Amino acid sequence: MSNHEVHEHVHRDDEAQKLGMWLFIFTELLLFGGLFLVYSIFRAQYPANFHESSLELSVTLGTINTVILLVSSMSVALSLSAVQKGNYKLAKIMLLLTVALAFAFMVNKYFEWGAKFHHGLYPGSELMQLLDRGHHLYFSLYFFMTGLHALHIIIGVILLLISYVKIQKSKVVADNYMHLENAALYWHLVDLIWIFLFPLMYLIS
Amino acid sequence: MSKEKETPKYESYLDYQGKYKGIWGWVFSTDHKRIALLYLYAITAFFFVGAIIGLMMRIELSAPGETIVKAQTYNGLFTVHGVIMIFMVVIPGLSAVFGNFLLPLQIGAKDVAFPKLNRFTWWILMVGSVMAILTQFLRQGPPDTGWTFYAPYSTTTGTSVILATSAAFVLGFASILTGLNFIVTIHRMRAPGMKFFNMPLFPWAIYAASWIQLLATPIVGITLVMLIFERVFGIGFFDPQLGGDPILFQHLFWIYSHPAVYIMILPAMGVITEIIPTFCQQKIYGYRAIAISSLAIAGVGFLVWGHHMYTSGMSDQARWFFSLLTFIVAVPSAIKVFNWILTMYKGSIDLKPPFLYALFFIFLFIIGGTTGLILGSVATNVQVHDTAFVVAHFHYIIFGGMGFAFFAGIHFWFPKMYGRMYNFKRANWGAVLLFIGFNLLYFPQFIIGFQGMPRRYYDYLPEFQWAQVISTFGGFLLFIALIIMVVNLVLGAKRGEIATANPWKGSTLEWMVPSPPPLENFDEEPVVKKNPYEYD
Amino acid sequence: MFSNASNFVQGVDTAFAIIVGISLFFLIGLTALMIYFVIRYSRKRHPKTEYVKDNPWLEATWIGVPLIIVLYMFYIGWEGFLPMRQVPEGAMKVKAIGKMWVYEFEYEGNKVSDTLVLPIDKPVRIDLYSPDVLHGFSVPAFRIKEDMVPVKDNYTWFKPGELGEFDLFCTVYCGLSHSSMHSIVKIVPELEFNKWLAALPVRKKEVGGQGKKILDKNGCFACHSVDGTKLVGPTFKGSYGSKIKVKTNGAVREVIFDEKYLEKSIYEPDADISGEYPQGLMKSYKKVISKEDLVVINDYLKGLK
Amino acid sequence: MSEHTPHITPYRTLGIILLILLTLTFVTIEITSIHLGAFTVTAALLIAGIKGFIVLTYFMHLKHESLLLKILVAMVFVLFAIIVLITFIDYAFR
Ligand code: HEA
Ligand code: HEA
Ligand code: HEC
Ligand code: CUA
Ligand SMILES: [Cu+2]
Repeated sequence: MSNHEVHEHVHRDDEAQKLGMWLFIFTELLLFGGLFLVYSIFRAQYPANFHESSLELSVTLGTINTVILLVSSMSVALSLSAVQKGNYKLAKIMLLLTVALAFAFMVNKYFEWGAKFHHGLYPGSELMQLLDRGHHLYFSLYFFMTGLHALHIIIGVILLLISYVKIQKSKVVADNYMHLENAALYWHLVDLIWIFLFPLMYLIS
Repeated sequence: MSKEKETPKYESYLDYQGKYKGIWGWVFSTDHKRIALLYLYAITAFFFVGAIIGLMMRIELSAPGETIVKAQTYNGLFTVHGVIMIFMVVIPGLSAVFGNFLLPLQIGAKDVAFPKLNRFTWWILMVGSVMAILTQFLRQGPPDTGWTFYAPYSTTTGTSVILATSAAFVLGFASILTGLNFIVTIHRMRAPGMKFFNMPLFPWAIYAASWIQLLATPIVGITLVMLIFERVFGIGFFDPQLGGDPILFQHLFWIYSHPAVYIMILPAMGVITEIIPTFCQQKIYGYRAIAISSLAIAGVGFLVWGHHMYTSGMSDQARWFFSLLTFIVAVPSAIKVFNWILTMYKGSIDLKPPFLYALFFIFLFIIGGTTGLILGSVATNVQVHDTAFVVAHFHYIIFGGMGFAFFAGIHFWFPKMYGRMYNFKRANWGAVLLFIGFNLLYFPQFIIGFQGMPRRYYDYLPEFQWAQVISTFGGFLLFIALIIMVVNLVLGAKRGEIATANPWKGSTLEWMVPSPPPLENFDEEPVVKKNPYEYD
Repeated sequence: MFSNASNFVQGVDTAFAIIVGISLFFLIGLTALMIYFVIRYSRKRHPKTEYVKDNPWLEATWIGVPLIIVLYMFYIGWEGFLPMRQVPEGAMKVKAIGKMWVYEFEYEGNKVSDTLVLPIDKPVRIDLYSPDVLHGFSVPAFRIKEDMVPVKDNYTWFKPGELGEFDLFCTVYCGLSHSSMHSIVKIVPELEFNKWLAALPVRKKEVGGQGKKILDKNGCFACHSVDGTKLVGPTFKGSYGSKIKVKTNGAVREVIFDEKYLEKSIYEPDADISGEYPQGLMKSYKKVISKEDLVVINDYLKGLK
Repeated sequence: MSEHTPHITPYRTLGIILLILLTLTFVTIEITSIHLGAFTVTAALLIAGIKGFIVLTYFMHLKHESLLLKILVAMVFVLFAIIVLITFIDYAFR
């Protein structure tokens, strides 16, 4: 475009890139923060209903997904370390593993949601309208929060795949890996949010 | 000024010919200065649209009953007026225009940290704005909820609320990215030797405002998405008929929208803080106090949102708590006002148009701010909440504050932006007329507000008419004044005198480069050794 | 000095006067100082700047003094407000219902009036209800204002101190006729009040039975009458079974008011616009009125001949 | 222009962290399945907090970042906590 672009390469500032990513993560945290606020307020108002509703969720499925996300979080971190050490092969394997795990997470989620839909529980369904306030709110929040989280998984996967291509093309290398680092940070964010979602949705009873 | 001055030898950012020609050279530019001007033109256009709608409301209100539009139309008008003015004019306004233009110049950087993101942000703003304006033309009719989108009315009305809230969401995204860009720029790209505490005060203000943009906007974003889902899927977050809680919506909305008012005013204060020392040729009084008070306003400003909800049925504990914090957030603003005025002491004051605007700003800001105190006190709020008094308060502080600061800033940096000068006499006339028109327009609203005239009223009792008529008259005066101002500026940009690099004898870095600045701002990276605001 | 319209006027107006007074002091003082500086130190008179050093004490003063002032403002504001939340024992009770876009006042014994008539000098507690959206209950002369929130029970109270009629406004935006949601508070001597209350008819036993109840609960009667008068929307009287002209996507056609049309009118009011009414006025009640209720409403409307 | 040489987290550390996180996950599940009343919520949130802290510190290598970034992250969480607390001032006293 202009000769600006040329200069951008001269002035590569990794710290700026990273700071930018962190700031973006802050906004994501507060985005979910708004939802956690709503959750806590409704939970405080209808503790019993929330308790009963949460029994409807399968702790097993939730646990499996938690484990999947934790492992995937480690695998991106491994991938980053591998790139820093120049081991691109391992880095790529680890990235693919992460993506595969993300896929497994989504499949799991699909079955979980699918079961709910099957029972007629989905936003706007007849059954939902019949529930009383606490139950209704619980399931609304459940679908909304896990849905938004799933959306972030998809975005994260896209970022990771881009990183993969960049490693392939040697655009992400041992002394220039900001893209992977930022994608990994984003992925950890997804994990971080799930760490709070899991007990709040599945366990607290 | 000097006639013998030739066309500059360097290639300024205005003349630069890149890969793209004509308008595309602007739209695809990543140069912060060009993007700033893009924002300026877009926002001026939006302001024009919003202002015309404002005038239409004024005409409608000049007599009780139906005057020019139907009730439903009126309800759509004030909603769209609010949405345009808040989300498309004042929130991006100062920070995107002057922040983009000046932040890199003032801290001695070549550009912002992420120039491509910066360009992208402008596009997002345009997409959001197009969406907002489209709401006018949909089959369902313009949204009629007020810019606050209070549930459950907003979840049930038949009008195009979904598109309007989506637009606000997209615009919020632009706001977040601008803030992010500026924070990184300030942290990473200051010229060598420039510490935080010898940055000029405008970047300080931008810095504080950027943090609010970054941290508060996501919350309103998610709230609006919840509202959309509530409408589409019948999820009941806010509609009591579905089990939700309408007061929770108000909490979430104001958690963002109160801090948002400081997004508007902080950069405005920053502009004034640059103008006053320059025209007094006096060191700014209490540099540190002003810098830190910006952060204090941003910080405490996060915690006072409840003052919009005193009568909503909040718990009594929350009412006094929010009232107390509201009063505390007024103190840092007061500090700034005192420091500005003391800066004039023993200076050598040159009453040029930017300074005149700055003086008007201080006067109007004090009125707006102190009426904010009346609103912040619970007892008096009960009397004036949701009346014309509130309308007067925020027009005084937004239009009188941020608007006048914008005009001051335009007149101040105009020679830097365009390399030319406007006509001072016309500018002064414009300013004075603007000031008179403004006060005629909004002051009567305080009085009828206290007497109980509610806001968002299409129709009203005849006893309030006298004030409405004065207001409408003031509105037209204001309109004329703004035309004078704009014409003067446009003429100046086209064929004003060529301006020198430093027409006002400013001391910050932007005045050290030629006017208009060259493409890459500084030929060599400036090294900063002294504090800003040292005049000699 | 202050009016005695209600027992809160004094508290609120005192706070108001004090805050305005302090504000005016600062406004005038600072403006005068500003103008003085501009004249005294104008470049003509004072061509050379004398640098002024920061004075930490001065700065501390103008952090400290405003802080004290605002804390004081907070205090009087709270003082003036607190009594508004402390309803005296034995206050008379009235239930105020605000719905799109009328007020209704329910007195003990199921008596309903559309103006609020109250005896002077007797504290009254107003319980605030809304069946649809947010409304405001505001009597400026009494210095009271509280929102009417669906589901949540808000209240306000006051003790009227002056005879006369006072305006009651809806202050929270509630849709099309927000600005005409207005009523009168009439303060009368106690004797007269008792007479008035005795003459007030008891709310008629639900003639329409269940169907009418549903319509009433959802605030339909704000726009639709059952006696033939034209309110915001068309009347229900005699319309069932008749032919009506509707606009569908801009094209005018005739339909018969039957079960299907009823359902469509309630679930998608914007699909078929009746007569010359503008669209977007009536909201969709899809989430609110169930299919079972529709049948009941249908039977009720059928009977309205 | 990196200020400091980047820190490379060893593979082994990452593995250990994962083990700790998994253990904590199962601890939460155990704790919440026995009935502890109000304490359950506290315990679950506390453990989630610890897990979050570990993820931030090691996976997101905040440990080796500048003090500024650490402060900023902490600030965001504190801000959020304050907002929640203040909102509850309303709801708790209704
Ligand atoms: C730029 C925007 C802006 C700014 C900066 C402010 C600043 C302030 N606002 Fe305003 N406000 C709005 C925009 C803004 N406001 C808008 C848009 C609304 C309406 C929203 C809607 O409902 O649509 C609103 C509504 C609003 C309300 C709710 C009204 C209601 O609906 O009931 C309240 C209540 O407390 C309030 C208070 C304040 C206070 C205390 C300040 C303070 O920050 C002001 C501080 C400034 C000063 C105090 C003046 C300077 C000081 C001196 C000259 C010294 C003397 C002073 C002392 C001794 C302290 N504002
Ligand atoms: C930036 C904020 C901003 C600005 C500038 C204005 C400007 C104006 N506003 Fe508005 N207003 C709001 C923000 C703003 N408003 C908000 C948030 C609300 C609340 C909405 C709600 O209730 O939901 C509101 C509500 C509101 C109401 C209350 C409606 C009601 O409650 O019933 C009224 C009524 O008179 C009004 C009138 C006006 C008028 C006459 C102007 C005029 O001052 C405009 C006059 C200006 C001109 C005529 C200028 C012509 C322009 C040019 C020539 C272009 C030049 C431009 C540049 C060089 C930059 N506004
Ligand atoms: C905001 C005012 C308003 C409210 C409240 C309202 N309506 Fe309506 N209604 C209208 C208007 C205006 C029309 C005509 C325009 C149209 O057809 O959409 C209408 C049309 C109708 C019609 C079609 C009548 C005809 O003659 O064509 C029916 C049936 C109806 N409404 C039922 C209801 C019911 C049942 C409720 C309450 C649950 C209700 N309305 C509440 C404004 C309202
Ligand atoms: Cu009812 Cu406004
Ligand atoms: Cu506010």
